[in-house]
Amino acid sequence: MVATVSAAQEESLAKVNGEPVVNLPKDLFIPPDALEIFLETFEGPLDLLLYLIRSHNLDILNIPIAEVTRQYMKYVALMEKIDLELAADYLVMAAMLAEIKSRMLLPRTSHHEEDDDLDPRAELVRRLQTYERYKKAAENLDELPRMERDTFEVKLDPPPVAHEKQQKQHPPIDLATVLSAFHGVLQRAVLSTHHTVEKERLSVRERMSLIVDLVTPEHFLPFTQLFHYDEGRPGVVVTLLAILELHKAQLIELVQTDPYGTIHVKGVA
Amino acid sequence: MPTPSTASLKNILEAALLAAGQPLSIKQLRRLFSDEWQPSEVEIGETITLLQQEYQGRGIELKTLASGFRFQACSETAPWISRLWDERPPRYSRALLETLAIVAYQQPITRAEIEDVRGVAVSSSMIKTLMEREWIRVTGHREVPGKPALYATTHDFLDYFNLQSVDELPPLMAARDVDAITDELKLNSYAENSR
Amino acid sequence: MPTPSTASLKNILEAALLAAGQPLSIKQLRRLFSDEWQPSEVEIGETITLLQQEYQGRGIELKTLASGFRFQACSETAPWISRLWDERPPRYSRALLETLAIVAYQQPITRAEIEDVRGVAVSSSMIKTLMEREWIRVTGHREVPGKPALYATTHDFLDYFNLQSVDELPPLMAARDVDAITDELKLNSYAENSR
Repeated sequence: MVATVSAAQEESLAKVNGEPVVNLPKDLFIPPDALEIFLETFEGPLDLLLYLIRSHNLDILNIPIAEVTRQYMKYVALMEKIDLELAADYLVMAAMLAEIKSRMLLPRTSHHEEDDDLDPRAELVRRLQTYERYKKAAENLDELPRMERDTFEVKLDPPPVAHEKQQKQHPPIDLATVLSAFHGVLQRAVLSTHHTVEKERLSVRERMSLIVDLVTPEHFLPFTQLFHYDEGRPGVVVTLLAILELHKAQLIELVQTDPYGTIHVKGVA
Repeated sequence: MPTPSTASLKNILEAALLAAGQPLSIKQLRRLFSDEWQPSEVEIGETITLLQQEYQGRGIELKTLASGFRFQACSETAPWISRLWDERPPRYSRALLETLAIVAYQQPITRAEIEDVRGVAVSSSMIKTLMEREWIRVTGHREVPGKPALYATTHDFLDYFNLQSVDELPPLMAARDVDAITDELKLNSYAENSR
Repeated sequence: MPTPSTASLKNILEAALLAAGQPLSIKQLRRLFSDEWQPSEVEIGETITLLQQEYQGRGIELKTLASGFRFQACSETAPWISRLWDERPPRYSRALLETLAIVAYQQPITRAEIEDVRGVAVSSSMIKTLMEREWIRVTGHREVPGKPALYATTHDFLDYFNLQSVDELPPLMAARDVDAITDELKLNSYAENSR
């Protein structure tokens, strides 16, 4: 009937109501620093409970609620330290465990009353089993041969015959569409951060890409050649800022071989 | 349009499937032909079967997928082919795979129902990622207050995971019947209780 | 890396040449192999000749070009293959447009940084589509671990949108008042559409 008799049950010390009393391992507790590493890998309270049950070889159909709850709360306490946001889902489960525990402590009124006869753990067992099925299904899904990892699409050039339509057609779009798409991003971004780009930086970025195009890792370019004096003071400043930004980003190198000599600019390989 | 003799049906289908860069259905392939020479769907299907046989044991294979037929590199060659690109293949988080698996097996399903199975909130950005990837789509709305969207998987999802239909997904782990569980629990009684 | 027996040299080369999407030289092909199994350039060359023979009279051929070897559809099949691209071009997703806009305003920018702004993953295929469209290109690499590619917009991008330089993009702060800009752009968009 109970298909998987756990090792712990085989070593039972005594029998109560015909069922072995499980001698719970005393080493359930894991040092907190070791915990932190894999706490982040739990996908939620069900995942954590499953771990507690499976790693200690407990029978999912006869969960020692008191002990599991105690263990679970230790993890939750630790989780609260690490990730407060996650704790909400975990606390709901903690409440559920506490409720089951309390209901199990109550004496049973009747042995044969249909409704009341339900083990308070039944709902938890059902959820754990359902979750476990999909957890396994996700693992199976991950193992299926998939594009970009196990197999790759072939890309063939169209035949070389001159044919107008041979050129792959691209959907037309207009700038307004791009802009409205970006507006959506902005609205989302504004909610979370303040680092919207100001107009002035645009020209610096523009200049940065121009300079990156001009310089190559192969040959040096005199620093002064990057400046266009007809652009006046703002142009020179923008160019200088662009050069400094590129240098900071380590996209270009600035070299000066002699003191007061010409500064040369070079791309980074 | 030239006459069929200049190129055999097999060669045209071979070149088309290799050049398309996406799965092509028999209907799509048929549209490549004009009225002058319009092979039947049966002819096209038979020729594809022939091509599939001819490519057996080679470096590429012609797979039958949800949205049609696609040539792809054989998985045996993947360790070498993947070196063509600097980028490593994308990896998907457990959260994403679990959500995707629940949608795949339980479709159509609402976000709240997915959350119920997983026991944690499903983030909007995850749903968005799956929608953008065109692996899931909204197929309708559950007739309950708030009319939540119902999600289902797409052909793109099946194509990506090399499946013809959701029936080909690995079977779910057998869950013990809920009634059976309840019975067992009854028999186990409150052993816990009496400790 | 698996041993050679799991996939033959011929199959690996065949799959690599078909998956690469660009001509590959013998040197490039040789780099796909590790030290454990490193076929010589002669071996690779001989195997390519063998492949070229095997593909004679089929729908595709393995051409020898200046920069290497490339599979392409035979010219006989061209009248049919070209119809693949006749069909209505697909529409770009909102995700793709958002990515394009972020590159335009924040260039040069890495994929991770785009993901940061968008709050969701940016798929490889999206970047690929934008690169293929020649609207974005790699201008360098960020000097951080992994050396991620830096993307920027191209001249083609500016040409397509009738812009002289990125400076002409509508200013971002004003982008909040998107309706006004949209109206302004609509006036120009008819010229665009009739191109």
